[in-house]
Amino acid sequence: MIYRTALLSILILPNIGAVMGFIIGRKSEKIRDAFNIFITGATLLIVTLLFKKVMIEPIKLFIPDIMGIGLSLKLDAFRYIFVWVTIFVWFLCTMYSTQYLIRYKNRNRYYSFFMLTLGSTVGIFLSQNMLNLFTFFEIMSFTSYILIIHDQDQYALDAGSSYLGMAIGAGLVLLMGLFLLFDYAGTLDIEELPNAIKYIGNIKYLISALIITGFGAKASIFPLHVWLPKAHPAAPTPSSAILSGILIKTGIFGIIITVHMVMESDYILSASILVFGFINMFFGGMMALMQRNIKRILAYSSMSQAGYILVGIGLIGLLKEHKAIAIYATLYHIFNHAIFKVLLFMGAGIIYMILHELSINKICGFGKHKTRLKIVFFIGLLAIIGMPGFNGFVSKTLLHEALSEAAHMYHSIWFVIAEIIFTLSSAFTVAYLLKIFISVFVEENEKYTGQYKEYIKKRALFPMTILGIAVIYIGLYPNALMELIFNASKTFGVHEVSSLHVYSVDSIKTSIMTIVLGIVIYIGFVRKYLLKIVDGKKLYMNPSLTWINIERDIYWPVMRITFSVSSTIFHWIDRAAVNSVHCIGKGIRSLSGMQIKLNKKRENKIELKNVVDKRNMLDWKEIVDTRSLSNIMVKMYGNMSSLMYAVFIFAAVFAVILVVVVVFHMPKS
Amino acid sequence: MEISILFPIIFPFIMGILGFCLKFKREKNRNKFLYSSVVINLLFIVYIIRMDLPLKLHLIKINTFLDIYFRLDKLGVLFALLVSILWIFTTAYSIAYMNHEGKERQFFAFFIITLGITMGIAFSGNLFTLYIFYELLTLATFPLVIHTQSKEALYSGKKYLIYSFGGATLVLFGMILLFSITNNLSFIEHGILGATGLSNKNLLLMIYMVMFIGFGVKAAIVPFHSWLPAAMVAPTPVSALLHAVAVVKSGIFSLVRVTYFIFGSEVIREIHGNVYISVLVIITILLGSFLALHQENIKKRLAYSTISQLGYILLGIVLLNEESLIGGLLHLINHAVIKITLFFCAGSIYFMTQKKEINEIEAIGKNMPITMWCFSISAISLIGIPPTNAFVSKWYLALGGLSENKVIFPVILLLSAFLTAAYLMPIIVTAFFHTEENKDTRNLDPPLEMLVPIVILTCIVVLLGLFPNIVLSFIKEIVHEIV
Amino acid sequence: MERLMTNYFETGAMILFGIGFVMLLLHNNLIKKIIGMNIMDTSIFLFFVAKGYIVGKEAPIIRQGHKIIGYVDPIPTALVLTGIVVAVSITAFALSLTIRIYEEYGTIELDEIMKKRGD
Amino acid sequence: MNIARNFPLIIILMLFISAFSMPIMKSVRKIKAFGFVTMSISTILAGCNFLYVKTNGKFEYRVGHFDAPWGITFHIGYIEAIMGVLFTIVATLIIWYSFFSIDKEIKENRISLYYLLINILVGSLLGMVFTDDLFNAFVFLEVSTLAGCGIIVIKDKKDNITATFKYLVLSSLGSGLILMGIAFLYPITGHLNMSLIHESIMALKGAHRNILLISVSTFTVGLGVKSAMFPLHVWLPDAHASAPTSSSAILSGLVLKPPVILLMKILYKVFGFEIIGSFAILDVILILGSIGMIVGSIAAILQKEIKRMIAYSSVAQMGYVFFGIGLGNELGLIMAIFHIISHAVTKSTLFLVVGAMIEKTGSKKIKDLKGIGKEMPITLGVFTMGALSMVGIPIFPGFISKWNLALATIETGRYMFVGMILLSSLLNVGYYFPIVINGYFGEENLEGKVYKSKVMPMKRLIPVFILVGLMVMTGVFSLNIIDMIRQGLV
Repeated sequence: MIYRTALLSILILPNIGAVMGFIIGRKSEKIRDAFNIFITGATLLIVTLLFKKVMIEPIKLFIPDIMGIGLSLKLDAFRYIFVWVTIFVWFLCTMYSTQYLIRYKNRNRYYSFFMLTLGSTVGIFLSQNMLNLFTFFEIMSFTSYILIIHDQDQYALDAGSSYLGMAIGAGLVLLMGLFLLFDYAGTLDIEELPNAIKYIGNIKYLISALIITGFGAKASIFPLHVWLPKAHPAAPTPSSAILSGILIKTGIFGIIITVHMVMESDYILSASILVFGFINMFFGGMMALMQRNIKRILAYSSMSQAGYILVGIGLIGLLKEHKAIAIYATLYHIFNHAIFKVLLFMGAGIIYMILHELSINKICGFGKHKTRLKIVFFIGLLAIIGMPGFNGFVSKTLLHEALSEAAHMYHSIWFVIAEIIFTLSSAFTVAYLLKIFISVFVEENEKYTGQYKEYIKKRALFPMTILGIAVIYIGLYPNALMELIFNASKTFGVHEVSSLHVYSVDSIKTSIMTIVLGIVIYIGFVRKYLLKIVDGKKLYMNPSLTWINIERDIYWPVMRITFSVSSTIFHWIDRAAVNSVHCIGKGIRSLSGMQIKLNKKRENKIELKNVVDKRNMLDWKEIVDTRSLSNIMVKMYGNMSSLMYAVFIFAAVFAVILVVVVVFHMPKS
Repeated sequence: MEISILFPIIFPFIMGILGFCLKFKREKNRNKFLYSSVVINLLFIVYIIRMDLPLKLHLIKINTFLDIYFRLDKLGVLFALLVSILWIFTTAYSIAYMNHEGKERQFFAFFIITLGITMGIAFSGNLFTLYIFYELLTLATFPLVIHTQSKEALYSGKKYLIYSFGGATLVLFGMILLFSITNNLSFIEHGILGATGLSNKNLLLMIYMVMFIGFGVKAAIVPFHSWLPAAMVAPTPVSALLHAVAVVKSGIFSLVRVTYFIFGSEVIREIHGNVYISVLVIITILLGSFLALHQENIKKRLAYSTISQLGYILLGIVLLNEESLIGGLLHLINHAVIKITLFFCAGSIYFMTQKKEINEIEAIGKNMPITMWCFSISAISLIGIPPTNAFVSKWYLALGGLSENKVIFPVILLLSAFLTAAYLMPIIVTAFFHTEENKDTRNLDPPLEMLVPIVILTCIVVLLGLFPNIVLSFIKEIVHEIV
Repeated sequence: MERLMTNYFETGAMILFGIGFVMLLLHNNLIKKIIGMNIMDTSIFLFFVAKGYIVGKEAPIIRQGHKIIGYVDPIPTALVLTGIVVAVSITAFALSLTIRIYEEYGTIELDEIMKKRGD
Repeated sequence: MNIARNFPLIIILMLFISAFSMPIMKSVRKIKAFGFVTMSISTILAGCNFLYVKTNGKFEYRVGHFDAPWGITFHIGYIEAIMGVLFTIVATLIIWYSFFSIDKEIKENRISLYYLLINILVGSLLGMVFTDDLFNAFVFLEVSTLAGCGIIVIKDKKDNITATFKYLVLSSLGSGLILMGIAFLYPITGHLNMSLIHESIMALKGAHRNILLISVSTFTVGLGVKSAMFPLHVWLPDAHASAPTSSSAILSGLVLKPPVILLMKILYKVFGFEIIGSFAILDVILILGSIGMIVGSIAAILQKEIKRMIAYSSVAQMGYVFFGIGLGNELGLIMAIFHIISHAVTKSTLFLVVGAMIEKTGSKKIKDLKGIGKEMPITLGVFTMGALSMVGIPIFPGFISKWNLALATIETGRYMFVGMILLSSLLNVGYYFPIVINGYFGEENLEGKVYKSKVMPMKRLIPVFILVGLMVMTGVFSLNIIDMIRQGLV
């Protein structure tokens, strides 16, 4: 019972925090900040305390009647990873926000929605029912929208509408999938679903495609990623950190649930996820390489990292009985990515906080003498590029192993290509982070020497430090999380427990090689092709601006054309009834206004006599009597009703009736 | 006491006329009078519901056809309760709002009478009675529509009249043909046709189409919808009533009656009536949402939105299976609550700031936070985002569509939901996030009489979404009996 | 043709009716119209009376000592008498109206009256 | 109670005799009172007669105790009794109304003549309805025509005279045809009594078919002129629009009706359905009736003067009646008769109300009547009631007749004609409602109008209220009335 209450409380606490925080915030900002940190801290504490229990057995909670089918929550080890990392990151971000947001407006609103987003995100991870999951997913979309457009300038609003459009659209596609799923399965409970859909045939691919599309937009699967590079730079940094670190994971979570829990690791599905994973990985990395805005680089980086996770998800399905390694890799990377990406964003955030500028062309050389910042950022960098000794290395190595396993299993040329893409993408990661790091922290720029120090407060650096420690700790002790992850893999039906041996010579070698390749790319491509010197200044170019932009060149035109075509059609239909009446009216009017020429020769003798001039006479002859049909009709009607014609009518009617009666008379049958 | 079924119908008539004739010394007294009228009417309904169902009363029975016959069944109760509860809110709202528009005496007289007429529609026991009240509804709401009496209002009012009477004429036509076949027009679950009517399928199809379109005029079915956006010139409480409660929902209610109580779903399936209608309905849904995008006037946008939402309900009716009808009836309620809230909010904005266009309301969320919050919640609900109420109804509608094995219906629903988002979200975004510098920060939330209904209705929106089972189980009972 | 020739009363009535009708139709003068109307009425009377007449029979008038074996149907005659009364009264009324029209319009030509009304 | 059998004749005689005693009286008030009293007595007598019929069933009344072939008989069944009550009641109320309005419309020295004519008119109309003798009916028809012309021309304006002249010429043409029809029928049957003619015709067994055909056509056209069957209605708008208010009411409400009843009698009683059914004449009547419904309504929409509009509406409503006759089934015929009743009540109300409006505003134009609802709210309210009935809103009699006509149409399987009925009632909305709407609503319409500034005194409105009450009663008790008509038909 107490565990259930605890479970409910981690769902409800943030929501209470949102409301209370808003009320408190109207009185005092300081108390509110403290309160928010307290709430997130308390939630974190509860979750952490639940660890023991979760390791033994999942906690389940069912509240009937909510939304008709009831609220069904479950916390097992698999979900625990998501939940814990979410709350952990949130806790740190809340702390970070108190510093970051100091000079922003609408702080109160921000915190409320920040907490609401936490509540709904936790809800997503806890939901045991697809419908509940969807509900929280949608709530999260809306609340996070407010975080994204916090700046309320034109750029933020544009990014926001992009995000919202994608979110709602994807949500609806997802909903379509759920409709079909429910229609075929008759239930939406995640545990019951696998049995329920066993025999539904190929429709399950349609269903999964729809659901994955829905979740994929959040997980920024190519080509649904368009909102990502816009939203991240627009949002305040803690929000971007959350977006990148956690919200992407909600999509990932949904995909895992769909592919592995509901569809039981279907081969085709897994393979397609794998393909998308590689596309994401490569495309994200490449785009990140081109960008100049730090946050956008990091956003594309998130996309690329999401690709890694997707690859892991795909591999789980492909590896079948050997899937344990892939599961470890996936879960580990989810965890790690959340941590180091948040770390990197926070670093970028501090720069922005001070300079209100994110383009590396402008902030070049800013961090040269900011040692603490530099170190923390560097830790993040090392983690993401997979430097041995940092957590990124652990998961990447596991992933790579899983990939080799799959290659070993299938012996396909495709896996060679996959291997190349994998290495190349990792090298890209190295290259684009180097691009940031070198230009911001290594290069010299006298503009920034020795100032702005006072801005960096402990409250902002503290979360980063914690994250940095976490990065290194996991990197050094890869087995630290293993208990949790082993437990989690039970959810996937893996029961053998094996410890990890990440640090082998091979793996380190691969890693180093990748890093070297990355450096080569950096030097050979980034510095050579992207860096131009204009007016004695080094400026990075972004060639991708001229490339085909999926959103600008495909989505918008298609939407616009569809929209205008259908609008035209519907406008026409809209006016159809009214217009047809008008049209008939007009027709009648124009018909009645029709000018009929009557070339009457008026034999007016008196006038003739008076006419002396011949020319005049000619003129007079040409007089054409025109009148409109309506006049004629009116006149005719007037004549008709005159006595003369009335008698005519009478005669005519009588004659007609006589004829009709006599002619059409039927002999009695 | 079968006569008691007449109370909620006749009482408002009396009160309406009384209210018109009495000269209240103070406005307060009049308000008390109005409040007590609507509340007592609700009590009447509760009272008759607590008696044994079903209640039957032949008021005037001249022959099988000319028979003023009232009957209480669950469907009628549902509609009556919905209407009379919402009427209380509307009364409170319009008491404050109409200060601003003037000519309250006339307004409230017709306002209260309309309640009685709508009750009559709810409790009608046969098509003829329904038809009478349907015509009366047009007549009683007409003065409300043209309340401002401007040229535009008159034009719209005329449009409203023409469309309504045209529709009623079609209904009459269908009724005559139907009566010639069945010799009976009473509402009976599963329809009155039984096996008798099936010999003449084409004729039956024609009758059904004619009646559907006839009643559909009030339910704003395309292409007979254009009175609805035009009727926007009316004062906001009236628009809210027209759109959310009385008029359009009466059309829908009548359609449920015709479809399930006159024809019966089996017969309609047999004559393929639903196939033809559903095409119209799909166009209705899409057209409403697309054209809403083009409207700059908030109320007009909401009006087009109503068209598409009514399309949902109609879809629920014509799909002819249990789930869809559950969805349809649930959406009847949900849309009523949501739309009335939206209209009230739009009305409050107009009331306080005289702003009607979307681009005028920039940053109004600062000045009217509560109003705009309620607006946002209702708007999100209308899109069909869980956990608000419209999601539940759309869920059932989609399932109903799927169980007909037609994927097109849920797709249409979702497309329309997306468009709904596209036309409602900009309002919210404009109101909250478009900042205008140097804005005054006065609190412009409307007076309590207007604010309280809005807030309560918003709570209902959310609560119905979170705990739909109370209503849902009742609707399921209804549906179970008639499908 | 033969039927026309044998039923010469009826034929005559029809011809008269035609004459009257054409007068009514084609003449602008109100008085002439009324005359046409009278001719028409007369033709109908003729027709009616002819229908009642049986060749070779006497009028049904009972005189002292005169025994009537066959007599003409008296009813049409009686009806026509009534009809004549009606026709006369209508004619009288029409004529008085014509006088009033003349007073008002100064003419009894129909087309001129029409013109005057039209203006 | 047997004395009640004499009432029909007594009514007619009383009305005729009292009429001619009017010119003797000097005082206008006395004349009015006298006219009213005689008409009310007739009403009471007609009522008694109706009750008598209701208890004892229909009866034949031999005028002067001569038996059928020689003497004239009155046939008093349900229909005749109802019509008797209807005509006398409506006439009484119109006379009541005319007390206050007639002084303003005609010269004082004509007033005695006016009431004389009305009494004669009503008497002759009743005679036409009661009588079972074809020639007698013809005579009454002529009397009513003359009297009708009289109450139009009594206003003595240019318009009246020309309108009357047109009416007179056309109806005398019609009378000529009717007389001709009688002339055709008499030689082959040898009777003038309707029932006896019918027997003889049946005895003919198909001989003389052409003569029957021609006589049917002459009757139809002749009576069609008198009751404004489309397209023989051309005299009607002028005549009804130009007449004094009370005359218009009587002309439109009453004078149009007996010829139709006579036509029904001729078609169904004299010829009988077996013969008529094989003729195309019913289809002709049906088509003309339905065209009349539509064209009358359209023409009404196009009118600029309100009285002309209502006059055209009469054309349309008579179209319904002919439509009912033309359907050729029992229900159609019943509804034709019912519509006669409802139209009589409704249209006379409308004319009286409109007359009041014209009197107060001083203009006949529709566009000048905007905002009248503020100035004369009650009057326009009554107008609205009448309009609703015309349009066919349930409860009002107009709805009942349209509904049943439609049912009757379906009975014959002509679905298209149901559409005609509905279209025509929709068109009715098109010309009645703008007046109501512009009268009650519209900012610019109501501008400068003073509330209740032109309101009629209540005593003048009482007859109108009674008429409206009658109208509603007709609607509410429609079933009883229909039942009685059905009994009357058998």
